[in-house]
Amino acid sequence: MNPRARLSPAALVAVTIGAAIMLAPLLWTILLSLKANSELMRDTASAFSGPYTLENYRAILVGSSVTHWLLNSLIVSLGTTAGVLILCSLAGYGFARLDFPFRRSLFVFVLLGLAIPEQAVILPRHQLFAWLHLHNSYPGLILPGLVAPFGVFFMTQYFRAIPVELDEAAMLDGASRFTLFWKVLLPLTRPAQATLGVFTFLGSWNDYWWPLISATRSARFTLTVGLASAQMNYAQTSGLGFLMAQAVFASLPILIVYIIFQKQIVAAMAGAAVR
Amino acid sequence: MKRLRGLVAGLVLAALAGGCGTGPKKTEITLQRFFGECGAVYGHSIDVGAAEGECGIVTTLINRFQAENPDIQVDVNVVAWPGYPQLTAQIAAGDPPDLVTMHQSVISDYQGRGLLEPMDGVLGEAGIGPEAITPAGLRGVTKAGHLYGMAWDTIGGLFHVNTRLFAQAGLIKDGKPILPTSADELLVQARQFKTRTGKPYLVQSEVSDAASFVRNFYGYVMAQGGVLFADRRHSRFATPEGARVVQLFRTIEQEKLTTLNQDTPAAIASFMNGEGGIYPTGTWMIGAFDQEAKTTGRPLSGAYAVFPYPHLWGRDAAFVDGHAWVMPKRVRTAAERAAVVRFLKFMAAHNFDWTRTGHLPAFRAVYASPEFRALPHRSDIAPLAAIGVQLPGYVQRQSAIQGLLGEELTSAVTGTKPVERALRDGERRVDELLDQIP
Amino acid sequence: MPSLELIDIRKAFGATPVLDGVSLAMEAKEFIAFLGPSGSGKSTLLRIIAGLETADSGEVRLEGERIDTLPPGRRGVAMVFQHYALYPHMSVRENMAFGLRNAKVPADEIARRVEQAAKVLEIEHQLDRKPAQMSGGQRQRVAIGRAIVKQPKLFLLDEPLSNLDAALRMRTRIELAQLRQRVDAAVIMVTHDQAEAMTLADRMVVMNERRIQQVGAPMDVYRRPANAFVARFVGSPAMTLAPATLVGDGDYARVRLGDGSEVATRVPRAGLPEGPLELGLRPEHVRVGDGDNATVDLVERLGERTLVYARLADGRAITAEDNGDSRVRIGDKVGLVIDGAAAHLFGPDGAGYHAEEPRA
Amino acid sequence: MTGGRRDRLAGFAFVGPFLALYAFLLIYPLFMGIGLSFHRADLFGARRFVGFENYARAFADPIAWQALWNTFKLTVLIVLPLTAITLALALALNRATRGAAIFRGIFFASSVLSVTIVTLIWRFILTPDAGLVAKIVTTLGGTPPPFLSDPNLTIPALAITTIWWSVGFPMMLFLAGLQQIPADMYEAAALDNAGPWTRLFKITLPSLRRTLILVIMLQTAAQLQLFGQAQLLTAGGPSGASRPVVLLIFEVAFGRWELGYAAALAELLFLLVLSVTFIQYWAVGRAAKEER
Repeated sequence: MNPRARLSPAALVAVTIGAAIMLAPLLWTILLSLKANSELMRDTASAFSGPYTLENYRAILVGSSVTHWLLNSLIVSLGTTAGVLILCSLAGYGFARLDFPFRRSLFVFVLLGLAIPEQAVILPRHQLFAWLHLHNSYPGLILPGLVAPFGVFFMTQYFRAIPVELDEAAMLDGASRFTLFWKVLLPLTRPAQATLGVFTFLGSWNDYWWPLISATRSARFTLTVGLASAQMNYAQTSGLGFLMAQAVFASLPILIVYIIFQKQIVAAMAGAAVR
Repeated sequence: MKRLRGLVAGLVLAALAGGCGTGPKKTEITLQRFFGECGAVYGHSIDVGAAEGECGIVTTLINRFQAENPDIQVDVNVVAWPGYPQLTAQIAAGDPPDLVTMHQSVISDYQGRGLLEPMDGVLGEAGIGPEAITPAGLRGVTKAGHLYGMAWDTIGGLFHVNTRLFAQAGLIKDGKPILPTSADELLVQARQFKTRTGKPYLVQSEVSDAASFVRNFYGYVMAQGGVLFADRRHSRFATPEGARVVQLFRTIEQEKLTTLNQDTPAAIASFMNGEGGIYPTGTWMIGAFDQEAKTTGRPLSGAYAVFPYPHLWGRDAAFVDGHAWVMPKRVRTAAERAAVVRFLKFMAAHNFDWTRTGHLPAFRAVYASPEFRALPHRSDIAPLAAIGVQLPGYVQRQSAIQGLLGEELTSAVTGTKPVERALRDGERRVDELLDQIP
Repeated sequence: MPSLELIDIRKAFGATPVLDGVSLAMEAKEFIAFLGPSGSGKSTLLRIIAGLETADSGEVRLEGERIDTLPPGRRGVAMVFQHYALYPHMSVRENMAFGLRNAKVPADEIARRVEQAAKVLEIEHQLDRKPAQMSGGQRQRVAIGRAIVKQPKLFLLDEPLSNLDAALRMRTRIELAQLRQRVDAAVIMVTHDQAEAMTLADRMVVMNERRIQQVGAPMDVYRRPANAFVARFVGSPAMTLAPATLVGDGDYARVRLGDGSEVATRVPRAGLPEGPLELGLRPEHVRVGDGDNATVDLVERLGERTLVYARLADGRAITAEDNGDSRVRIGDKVGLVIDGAAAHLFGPDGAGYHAEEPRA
Repeated sequence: MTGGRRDRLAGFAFVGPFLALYAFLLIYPLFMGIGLSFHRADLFGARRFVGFENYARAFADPIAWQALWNTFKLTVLIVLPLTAITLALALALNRATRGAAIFRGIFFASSVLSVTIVTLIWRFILTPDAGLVAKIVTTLGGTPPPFLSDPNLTIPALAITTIWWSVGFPMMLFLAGLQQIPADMYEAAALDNAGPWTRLFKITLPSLRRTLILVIMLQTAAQLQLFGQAQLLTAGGPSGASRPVVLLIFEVAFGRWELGYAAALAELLFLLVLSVTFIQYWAVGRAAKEER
């Protein structure tokens, strides 16, 4: 396993086949999205050859809710990510650096949360949010995502790994608690913020269960819920090509972001792995 | 990080602005419907007459209502069929829509739990009296002596027939397809059909579509005089009548006299492409198939006919249901209520447009109108209204029951379970569910 | 006016005491080294002065003002950390300016001070670099610069040389010596390296076991260690201590060692305590000569002199010095000649007794 | 650390916001859920205490057992191949070449898609009348397998879809694990004349043991909670043959309105996931101890 060596021919073939399996579904989806619905209705094999059309994409811009869902997803995912980064950084700093009563027990209390799956709380939470009139609202979609015990654990570990000498230097430099946190330590946690941010964003972007039962009005649908409804409605909708165009359109932003920031995202993922 | 914060703030502002953008004096009502999402085609159209299919017609109808009532802001919430889990979640969240499309068979679920508004009042204000509604429609929406919905149509299973293939199979007499008169005959004709055309007799959607098996089962058990629900807590599926029906479909499946493994879109495409003789599905496909038959150069061109389910046992009977507009219980202002009244009035007045989907009208006046009679195939399916049977009104959770029973019927038909056991399992599961109803 | 005053500082971490009533007064602009092994409490003491730890009792005063109640940033002290503790995400300039900004020093004044410090430390061309792009020595200078710009009344240096390689350490030692001439402040340096302390400090504070063992100018401490611990800790190689018994009489003590040999010291007999004594001999006071009273274990050739680690007949280790061109080899029998006039004696409690100073 | 009293207040100010949300949105609902599971409850507020009835029902319910068995099959069919594939990918792509980087990008790309899009894509790969597989098989003269309706094929179909979706992250974990193996171990092995296979089995795999356990356990916990794929791709069908526990919980709660029973099923699943989590801690801890 010399990392500098080239792949053996057999391995190269295997990896190439694997890559083809990864890409083929995406290409197929794109092909379908470029075909007229009536042609696909008769035989989807028509997607293998022209004529291709952008009609389905035009239709999205004219009369589809996908753009609206996309905006909702962005608001929810960015809101969740920002919230998680803020809350977990604050809490991580607090647990790592400050001394207050019950600190250890509270930290263990938070760690217990790592073992609680969403399933155990989603039904009662649905009732809870009903009492609070939070369903079909952005806070209703964002708040559950903010409870990220893993994020607190992760940030706490990261803050702990920063030498205390830096805090002391800053204190001697006359920095207040907040200056110390904001100007000295927080900038040093940027790699951790990136990792946690990528995870949170993807998690929120791809969340399905909660928005399915909380965002029940199409004005508040996220992409996942909206496309699920479009998918289940497929028999009664404007056709396969249009459906696939919606899928492509909805995936484009995140795929583009992924392609542009691939290095950073991969590094961020690896950052979580090393822990 | 800074850029991210800016972006978030911008988006939140944009969202707030979007939410507050509507004028201050508009009354806002939320409608929730299934029938599909076709904004891409009909997003801005108000030309109801030009629209085709359930989705197109309902979309243009609502667009038109919106255009004619600029003081009302109609928020349309399109849910995936049938949308009940979502409605349930909304009601549980205390945030149900103002008006919802609901199958008449499902009304008692929600009505029985006190989740629906009785609509005698609003319907009265809309000028819709019980006398205006068909008997089937009235039966569907009347619960405990009150109207709990505005009936909108009557729907039922039909045999959609490809006459060209029937001719090829030698199953045409006097220009009309020969339909079986007993279960045995059905099998004989189906085998003949398969031998002559090389294609399956039936096109069926069997995947993710428990409803169609359940419709067939209910209809033919009731035709034999069988009782499906002894009382509100007990189902009766494992009966000789039930077994007979399921066995027939099992045999069809076993002998591959039907298309296999198709979901609804696949089955529709299959029938349109002339890959099978009969597609037993609902009234809602008449419009689309008729359109296809009128287009030249298609497998179905000039080769489409439609009939009620044939008489196989006992008496003529078909399981029918209907759609209705219902009002979930919630606080409404007088203005909202008035908007609802206007919407119902509009929908009632346009009931004819809706029947172009293939559904039978819910209003007597439409039945009698010459324009309805002029619609294609309507005389062929007219008997449906007469022979239609529904489940007793005391049966609650019909949507859930349909899911449970559908699973068992699918198992029996596809052969993963013996017929007897599937029916017994269905009975047990449904009874368990019924037992949980408070 | 005295610079720093420590008054009966006590500190315990939980049940473990780390400082047992430490008091000290510094002269103005004095350079003091806290010297001691790890765990002696010297670092804790430094951190209490800086405000990074809170003493359980006692007072810290700086130029007359009580500072132990103030937050670290307001005490008028600056600290150079052992691992420099530079802010990795800030440039050198920002690192140096950070404390001044927090103190709301005007921007042009900050710029002036930073430039000046950078010039003094010869890092003016690296002001826009990040610490990660610099060598260890350069980082050390930045750390010093960060302290200088604050113009503190007292510099605290925590093991400032321990992270540098040998060559750099020598150079930095010189620079620190020069620096202290330039700055108008007192300096405390914590170190475990007695050579550093002796080179740089005006006075050394030798600490062990939670207490100050001795305070004094380096050579005073070297010549007249207050107790056996100081004797052993200060000076390299360490002073040899051997059990000894008092024999005979006279004005000056005469002792017998384990191997039977006797040493006549210049320590006045009067005032010596009862009980077992130890004889303390610095290597330079034990010369290698003819004879066979010791066996050589190890020979360390330093060039200008040679250190001979030998063993007396009773097995007692003793360190002696020989000329640079010594021919002694491991295993040789040698005769050690002890200069009794320079010998020290230590009582049963460790207290030191020294040869009478020749009166001037 | 310093500051005593000020730190106390600051401490709560920093951890307080998270703790408040955490207690209110996770811990409180957790106990609420446990409470619900002992009631016959519907979604609209009806509550009647019934003790362990819901649990007794669950243990007697063949549908619940079927769902559990499906979940188990799905978990095994996903976790094992996924682990093997991603480990192989990591071994193959742990290189500093540009090609390897591109491949890594490709294999990770599917991970950023949402479950809805993944199922949408795969529906039209697998569906026997319109799917890509069907088109290819038909062209070759075969009959396309009914992936979405044959009770023997639906679970494999869900597994394939999930594996396609999930290869990215475990691959990254393995790659990160490989990066941490010191190069001198390989150099030493090369001096000892160890061949590539010996190096793989004696150095690489043992060094990756913690990552391996981590991947298996994380994936197991995730797949025990599989929901979206089953709901969207097969609707749990045919006849529940591919219905995992979470889908059953969803159907029981929102289709059948039996909130109490759904809560009981959720608690049982919680116990299952919890035990997997603890096995993971135990196994990782043991592996760590042995490494030392």
